[in-house]
Amino acid sequence: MNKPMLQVNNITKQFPGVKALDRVSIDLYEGEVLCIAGENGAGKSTLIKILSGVFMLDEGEIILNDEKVNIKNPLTAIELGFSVVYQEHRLINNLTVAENIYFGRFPMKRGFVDYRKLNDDAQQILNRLGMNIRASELVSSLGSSQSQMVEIAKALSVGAKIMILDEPSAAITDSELEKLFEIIKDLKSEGQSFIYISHRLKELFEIGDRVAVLKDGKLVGVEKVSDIDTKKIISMMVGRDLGEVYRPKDREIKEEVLRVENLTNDIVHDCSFTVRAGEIVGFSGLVGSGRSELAESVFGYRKRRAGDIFVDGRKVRIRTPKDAIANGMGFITEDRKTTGVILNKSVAVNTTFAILDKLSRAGFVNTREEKVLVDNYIKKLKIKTPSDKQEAQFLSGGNQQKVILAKWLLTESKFLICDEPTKGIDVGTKQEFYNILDDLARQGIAIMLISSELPEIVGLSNRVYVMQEGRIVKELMEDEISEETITTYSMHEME
Amino acid sequence: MKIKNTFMNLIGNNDPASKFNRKKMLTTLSPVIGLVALFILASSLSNVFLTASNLTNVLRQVSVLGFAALGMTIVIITGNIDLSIIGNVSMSTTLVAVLLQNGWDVVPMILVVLLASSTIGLLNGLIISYFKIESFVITMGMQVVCFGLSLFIAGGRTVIVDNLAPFMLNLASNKLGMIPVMFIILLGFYTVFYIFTKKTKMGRYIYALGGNEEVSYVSGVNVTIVRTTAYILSGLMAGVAGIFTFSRSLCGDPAAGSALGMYVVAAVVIGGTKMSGGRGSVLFTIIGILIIGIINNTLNLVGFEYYAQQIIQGLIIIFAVVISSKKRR
Amino acid sequence: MKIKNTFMNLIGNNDPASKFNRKKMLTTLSPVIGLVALFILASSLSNVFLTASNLTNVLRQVSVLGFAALGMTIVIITGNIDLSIIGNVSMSTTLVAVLLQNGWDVVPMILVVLLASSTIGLLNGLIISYFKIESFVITMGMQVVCFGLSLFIAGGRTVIVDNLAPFMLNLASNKLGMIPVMFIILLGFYTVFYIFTKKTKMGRYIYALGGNEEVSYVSGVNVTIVRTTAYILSGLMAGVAGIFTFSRSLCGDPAAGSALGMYVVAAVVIGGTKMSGGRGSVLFTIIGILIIGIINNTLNLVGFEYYAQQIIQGLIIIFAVVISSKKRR
Amino acid sequence: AKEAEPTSTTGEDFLIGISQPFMGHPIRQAGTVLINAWLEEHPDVEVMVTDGQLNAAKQIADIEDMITKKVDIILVAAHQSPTLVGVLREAKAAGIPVIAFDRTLTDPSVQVGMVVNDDYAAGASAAQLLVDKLGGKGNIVVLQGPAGNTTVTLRQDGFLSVVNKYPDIKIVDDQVANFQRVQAVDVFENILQANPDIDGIYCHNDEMALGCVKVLKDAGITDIITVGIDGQKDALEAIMAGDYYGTIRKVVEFPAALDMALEYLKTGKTTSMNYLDSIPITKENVEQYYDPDAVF
Ligand SMILES: Nc1ncnc2c1ncn2[C@@H]1O[C@H](COP(=O)(O)OP(=O)(O)OP(=O)(O)O)[C@@H](O)[C@H]1O
Ligand SMILES: Nc1ncnc2c1ncn2[C@@H]1O[C@H](COP(=O)(O)OP(=O)(O)OP(=O)(O)O)[C@@H](O)[C@H]1O
Ligand SMILES: [Mg+2]
Ligand SMILES: [Mg+2]
Repeated sequence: MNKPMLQVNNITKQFPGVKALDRVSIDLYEGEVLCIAGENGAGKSTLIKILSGVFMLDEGEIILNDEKVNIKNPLTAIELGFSVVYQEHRLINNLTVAENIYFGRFPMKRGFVDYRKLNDDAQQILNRLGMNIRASELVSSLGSSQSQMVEIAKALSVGAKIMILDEPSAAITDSELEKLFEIIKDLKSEGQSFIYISHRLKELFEIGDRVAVLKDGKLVGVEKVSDIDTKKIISMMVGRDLGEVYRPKDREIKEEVLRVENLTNDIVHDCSFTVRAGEIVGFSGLVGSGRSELAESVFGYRKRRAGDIFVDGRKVRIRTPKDAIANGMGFITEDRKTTGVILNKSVAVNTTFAILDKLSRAGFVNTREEKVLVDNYIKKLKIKTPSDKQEAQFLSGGNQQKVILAKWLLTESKFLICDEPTKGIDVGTKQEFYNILDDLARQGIAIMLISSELPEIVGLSNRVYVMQEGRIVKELMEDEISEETITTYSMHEME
Repeated sequence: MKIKNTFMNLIGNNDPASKFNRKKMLTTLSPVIGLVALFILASSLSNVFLTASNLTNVLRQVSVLGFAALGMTIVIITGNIDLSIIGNVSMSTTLVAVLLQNGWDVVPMILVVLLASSTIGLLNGLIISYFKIESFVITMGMQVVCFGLSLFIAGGRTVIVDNLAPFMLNLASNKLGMIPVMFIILLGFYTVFYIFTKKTKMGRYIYALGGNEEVSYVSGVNVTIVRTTAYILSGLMAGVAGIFTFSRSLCGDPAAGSALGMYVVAAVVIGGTKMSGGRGSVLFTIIGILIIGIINNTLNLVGFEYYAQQIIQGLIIIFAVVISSKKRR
Repeated sequence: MKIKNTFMNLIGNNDPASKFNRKKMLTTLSPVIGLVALFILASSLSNVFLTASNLTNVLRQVSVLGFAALGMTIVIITGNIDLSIIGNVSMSTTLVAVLLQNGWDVVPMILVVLLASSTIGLLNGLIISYFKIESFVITMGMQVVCFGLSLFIAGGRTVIVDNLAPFMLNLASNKLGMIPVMFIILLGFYTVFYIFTKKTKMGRYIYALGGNEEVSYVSGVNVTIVRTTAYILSGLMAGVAGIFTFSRSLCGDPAAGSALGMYVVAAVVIGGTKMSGGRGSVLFTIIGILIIGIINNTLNLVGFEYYAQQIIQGLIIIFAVVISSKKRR
Repeated sequence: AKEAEPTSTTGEDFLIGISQPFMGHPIRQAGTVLINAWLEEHPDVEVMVTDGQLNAAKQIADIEDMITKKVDIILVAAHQSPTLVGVLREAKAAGIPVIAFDRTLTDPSVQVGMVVNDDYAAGASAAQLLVDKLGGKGNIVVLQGPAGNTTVTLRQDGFLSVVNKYPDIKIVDDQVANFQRVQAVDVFENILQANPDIDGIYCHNDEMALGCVKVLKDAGITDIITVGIDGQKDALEAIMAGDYYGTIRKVVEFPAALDMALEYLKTGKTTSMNYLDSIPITKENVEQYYDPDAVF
C-alpha cells in the first residue's frame, strides 16, 4: 500500500440550492475496501455518481493510475474499470436475470447472443451468492431484496478493478451479507479495490480497511478501521454522541388491534398473527421469506385467496389500500420508487399526500396548515432539502425515505405497518425514528415492524414472528428474542 | 419582486429565493419565449399580422382548439391521453345542430350536449381503469365510435339549422372591445381549471396519478375515480368545443372535429406539459394554442406554396417542442 | 413438452418450468384467442368470408399495414412512438411513382426510396435522442413534413406511371398457391425482425431501452444509437410499405399513407405490445394486422351502413385491446 | 410569394383571394397551373391561395385571414358549403365580393357570381350513363367519397334521383372509399367477394373508379360497367383503352373564375352566372376531350 491507484482531488459538485460536494479529496489503494459514511444527504452517492460518469464534476480532478482521467459518461467509467451498484434499484424488469447480469457484455456466438453460455455463467454467479433463483427468470418476478442481490451479482460479474457498492445491504439480511463479504474478501486478495457505503456501521468494521466520513459535502476525515470504533464514527458523522440507541421496552400492552387468520395467496401461506395496542411486533426472515408480501396482503395491496382480518375484534373487508386506511391502517412500504414517493412531486405534496382528506375544506387544500405540518417533519426527521417545494427526485435516497416516514406518521393510524422503514437512513435519524415509534406505541398504536436489520428487530420488538417461505414458523416472546434465536428459526429447515 | 413572486406562484413555484428556481423558471418560461419569437417573426413576415383585426381573428380561431386542448391537458397530466376528443367534438357539433333544428331551446340543448360528451369521457375513464389498459388505443377506438355516432346523428350529411336563436347566431362573432367573447369564455375556463388543478384535493390527485399511480393507490386514493374525473372533464370540454364549433360555422358538420386533428396534443406539449404525466400546467396550454394559431395564420398571410406550408408547419411544431422541452440529463 | 418449450421460446420466455408461465402464456395468447373469435364471427356473418379467394384478399390487404406495423412495433418496444410512418409511406409511394415515371430501373429506385424513408427515421431518432423529448409530437410534426414532401414530390397530383416494368406490375398480384407473394415477403420480414429482436445484441438493447432507459445508459449502452436504429428500421419499413402501396394501385397518391391512419398503432397494441415499452413481440403484431384486416373485410362483406361500420369498428378495436391486455394488479 | 399592399391604391393592383378546399387532388393542382398561367398575363394581379386541408374550420379561418388581409375579392370552392355561410357574410359586410367556383354556396346572396360544376347534375348524368348502358336493369355498387362531405352528398343525391326511377336497378352495396384510389382497391376487392353478380359500378370520382378498374383487370373481369365523375386525363386514357366505361366531365374553373373576378373588380358587374355543363364522356366522344398536354 504505497501509491494510491485512484486519487480524487478537491472535487466540488454544486446542485441548484445545494453544494453536494465541497473540495473532497479521497485516495483508494489497490486491494483495499474504503468505506464511506455520513448522514443522509452528505454527498456519498454524488461522489460515486461522479466516479461512474452519471454526473460531471464542477471542479477538481480524478487521477487513476497516475493519469488524469475525464469521466464524461458511464461508458468511460466502465472502460476505465469501475463497476457500480447504485443505491436506487437499477435493473431492467423486462429482461431475464441473466441478461441483466451481463447487460452490455452479452457473450456472442456467430453474431447472436449465446444464451446457453449467458445463462450458465449467470447461474454460477447466482449460486456463488447463494441465491435460490433461476438465471432465466424475468427480473419483474423478483422481490425487491432479490433484485438487489442480482444487482450485486451484476457488479461482481464484471470483475472490475474498482467496485463501488452504494448501500448494497439496505434490506438484505445477514446471511446474504455474509456471502457478499466472503466474495469481497476473495476478490480483495486478488487485488481488486472496493468503495463501500452503508449506514449499518457494524458492517464497516467487518469489511472495511479505512473509513472516510462526509458531512454536508465536506470530508471530515479518513481513519483506519483498526484505529476507531462506532462511537467515534458517529461523532464524526453527527458531530455529537448519540447515547443509547434503543429505549427500554416497558410499554403498556393493551387490547388486540389486529388479528389475521389463515391468510393465504400465491406467496403467503396460512399466516395467522395478532398485533395489540402499545405493542411493536417484529417480522423476521430471510430475503424472499414473504414478509413484505404478508404486509401487502393485509393492507389490501395484494390479492388474498383466503383468510380473515379483524380490526378491534370486528371482521373487516379489506380489498384495496383505501379499505385498509379507512380501517385505521398505515403502511410504510418497502420500495421507495414504486410505492413510496412520487418522484416529480415536491416534498410537501408527498408528505401530506395521505392526509389530504383531513387537510382540505370544501375540496380545497389548506396550504397554510400544510406548510406547518411539513416544516415540522422536515425539522423532526432532519430532512435535508432546500425547501418543501423541492421535488423528491432531487433528494438523496435516505431523505426520500424520511419523506415516506413523515407521510405515514402524519396519518396517525392506529395500526402502522413499517416495511424496512429505516432503509438507507443514517444513524442519527434512525434513533429519532425509533423514539417516535416507541412514543407511538406508548400512545396505544399497534405496530408491525418488518426489518432485515436484526438489531432493530431485537431492540424494538415486544414479540417477533419468524417467517420462512411464506409461512410463519415461529412466534418469539419478548424474553426469547435475540439475534441468535431469530437466525436459528429463519434458517431452520422445514421438513 | 412582488410581481416575480406572483409569477412564480403562477407557475407553481413558491420558492423564489433559490438559484435552482431561476433555472426552472427559465425552462418553464421557454414556451413563452417561443411565442414571443414567433410573434416577432410573424410581424416581420407580414405587415397585416399586427393589425387589431387580425389579432382578433387569431384569438377567435384558436378558441375551439383551446377548449379541446384544456381537456387534453388534464388527461395528459394524469399520464394518459384522450384521442377521442376529436370524435367527441364532431359528435357534439352535430348534436347541437340536430337539437336546435328540432326546435330545442339553447339551455336544455347545452345541457344535453354536455351530458352526452361527458358520458363519452366517463366511458373512456371506466374502461381504461377497469381493464387497466393503455389509453391510446382505447380512446382511438372511441374516436371512431364517436365519428360513427356523429354520422348517425347527422344522418350522414351536414345539418343545416333554419331559425337560429340570436344567442347561437352571435356566439362566435360577439366581441368585448377587440377580444372575442369566445376567447374570454375560454380564459374563464382556463382560470377555473387552473385553480382546480393547483388548489383542490382532486387536482393534486390528478397530478399525483400522472406522477406515480402506484403511490396514489397505496395511499388510499381511488385511482379509478381520479382518472375518470379527468376523462369526464375532457369529454365536457369536447362538448363545449363542439358548441363553439357549431357557433363558428352555424351548421353541424359530422367531420367537424377532424380539423383539430393533431393540434390538440401538439398544443398541450408545446405548452410544456409532459406526456409522461405529472408535470405541466393548464395555463401554459394557452401559449401552445396561440403558437399553433399564429403559425397557421401567418402561413396564410404570407402565402407560401401549399406544400411548403405543410413542411414549414411541421418544422415549426418540431422546433416549438424542442424549445419547450429541456434536456433531462 | 418439446412443442410447448418451442412455443414458450417463441413468445419470448425461456423458462418453461415456472408456475407463472402458464398464466403468462394465457395472457400472451389472448390476441390469438381474439383472432380466432373474430374469425368465427366473420364466417358466421358472411358465407363468403371463408372462401379461399376472400382469404387471399385479406392477406393482400393487410400486407401494407403489416410492413408499417412491423416498424412501429420496434419503435414501440423502445418505449417511443412513430407517428411519422403514415407520412413516410405517402412520401415513399410518390417517390416510387416519380422515379419510375422518370425511367429509373427497379433496383436503384428501391434503393433510393429506402434511403429516403430511412433518413426520415434517422432524423426522428436523432432529434428525439439529442433533445431528449417525447417522440409523440416530434414524429407528428415529421408526419406533416412528410406529407408536405410527398405533395412536393408528386406535384400535388396522383402520379401516373406509363411503362411499368413487369416486376412492379405484378408485385401485388403474384401468388404462391393461394398466398399472395406480398404476404410471404411480409412473413419473411417478420421472421428476420423476430430473430433480430430476440437473438441479437441490438435487439436486446431495443427491449432494454423500453424497459429502463436509465439502466441502459449507466450500463454503458449508447441509447442514442439504439433508439435511432429503431427509428431507422421503422423508416425503412415505411419505405417498403410505400413500395407495396404503389404496387397495389400502380400510381403515386400523395395521401396514400393516410389510409393506414390509426390502424398501425392499433395493430401493434392489439398484438399485445405495450406502449409503455419493453414488452411485446413483433410476431404478435401479425395477429394484430390480421384482426384489423378481418374487421374491415367483414364490414365490407356484410355491408352495414357506413356510420354503423364506424361504430362497430371502434367497438371491436376497443374490445380487441381489452382482450389482449391483462389486469396488472 | 410576395405580400401585396392591403388595399389597391392606384386602382390598378388587385389582390385576389382563392380559397381551395384541399390541394391534394389533381384538379386543384391543375387549377394552380392554370392560375399561374393567367397571372403571367395579368401582372397587375396577385393572388393569395389557401389550402383548407379538407376541413371546414381551417377554411373558415382561411377566409377570415383573407378578410383581415383585405383582399379585393374572394374566390371560394367550399369544402362544406353550409359551414361557410357565416364567414362569407362577414366578408360581404367587410365589403369584399365573393365568387363561388367549383361548388355552389348554401347562401347565394353573398356571391356576385359563380363558375361552378353542378355536382347534383353530374351524379344524375353518371346515373343515366350507367343505366342506359345496363339497359335499365342490373346490380350496381356505389363507392362514395368522405362521409358527410357536401360534394359527396350532391353526387349521391343526383345519382339516386335517376336510379330510383328504375325499379330493376338494384344497389347491392354502397361503401365509402374516401375519394382515394388505394382505398377503393381494398374496398372493391371485398365487395367483389360478397357480390359476384355485379353489373355496374358508380364511383363518386375517377380516382376511385380507376381503383376499381384495376381490381377488375387483375381479376380478368370484363363485363362490369364502371362509371365515375371528373374526366381526369388518365381516366380518359383508360376509357380510350376500353378499361373504363365512362365519366362525367368536370371543368377546371380557371381561368374563367379569374376572368369573372377581374371583370367584377374593374366594372362592378359580372356577365354570367353559369353552371358548367356536366358532359358524359365515353369511348364514342373521348377523342374530342382528350388532350395529351392537359394539366388535368
Ligand atoms: N440530481 C440532484 N439535483 C439536485 N440536488 C441533488 C441531486 N442529487 C443529489 N442532490 C442533493 O445533493 C446532496 C447530496 O446527495 P447524495 O445523494 O450524494 O447524498 P448521500 O450521502 O448519498 O445520502 P443518502 O445517505 O441519503 O443516500 C443532497 O442534499 C441532495 O438533496
Ligand atoms: N411482483 C412479484 N411477482 C411475482 N413474485 C414476486 C413478486 N414480488 C415478490 N415475489 C416473490 O415473493 C417472494 C418473497 O419476496 P420478497 O423478497 O419481497 O420477500 P420478503 O420476505 O419481503 O423479503 P424482503 O423484505 O427482504 O424483500 C419471492 O419468492 C419473490 O420471488
Ligand atoms: Mg446516497
Ligand atoms: Mg420485503
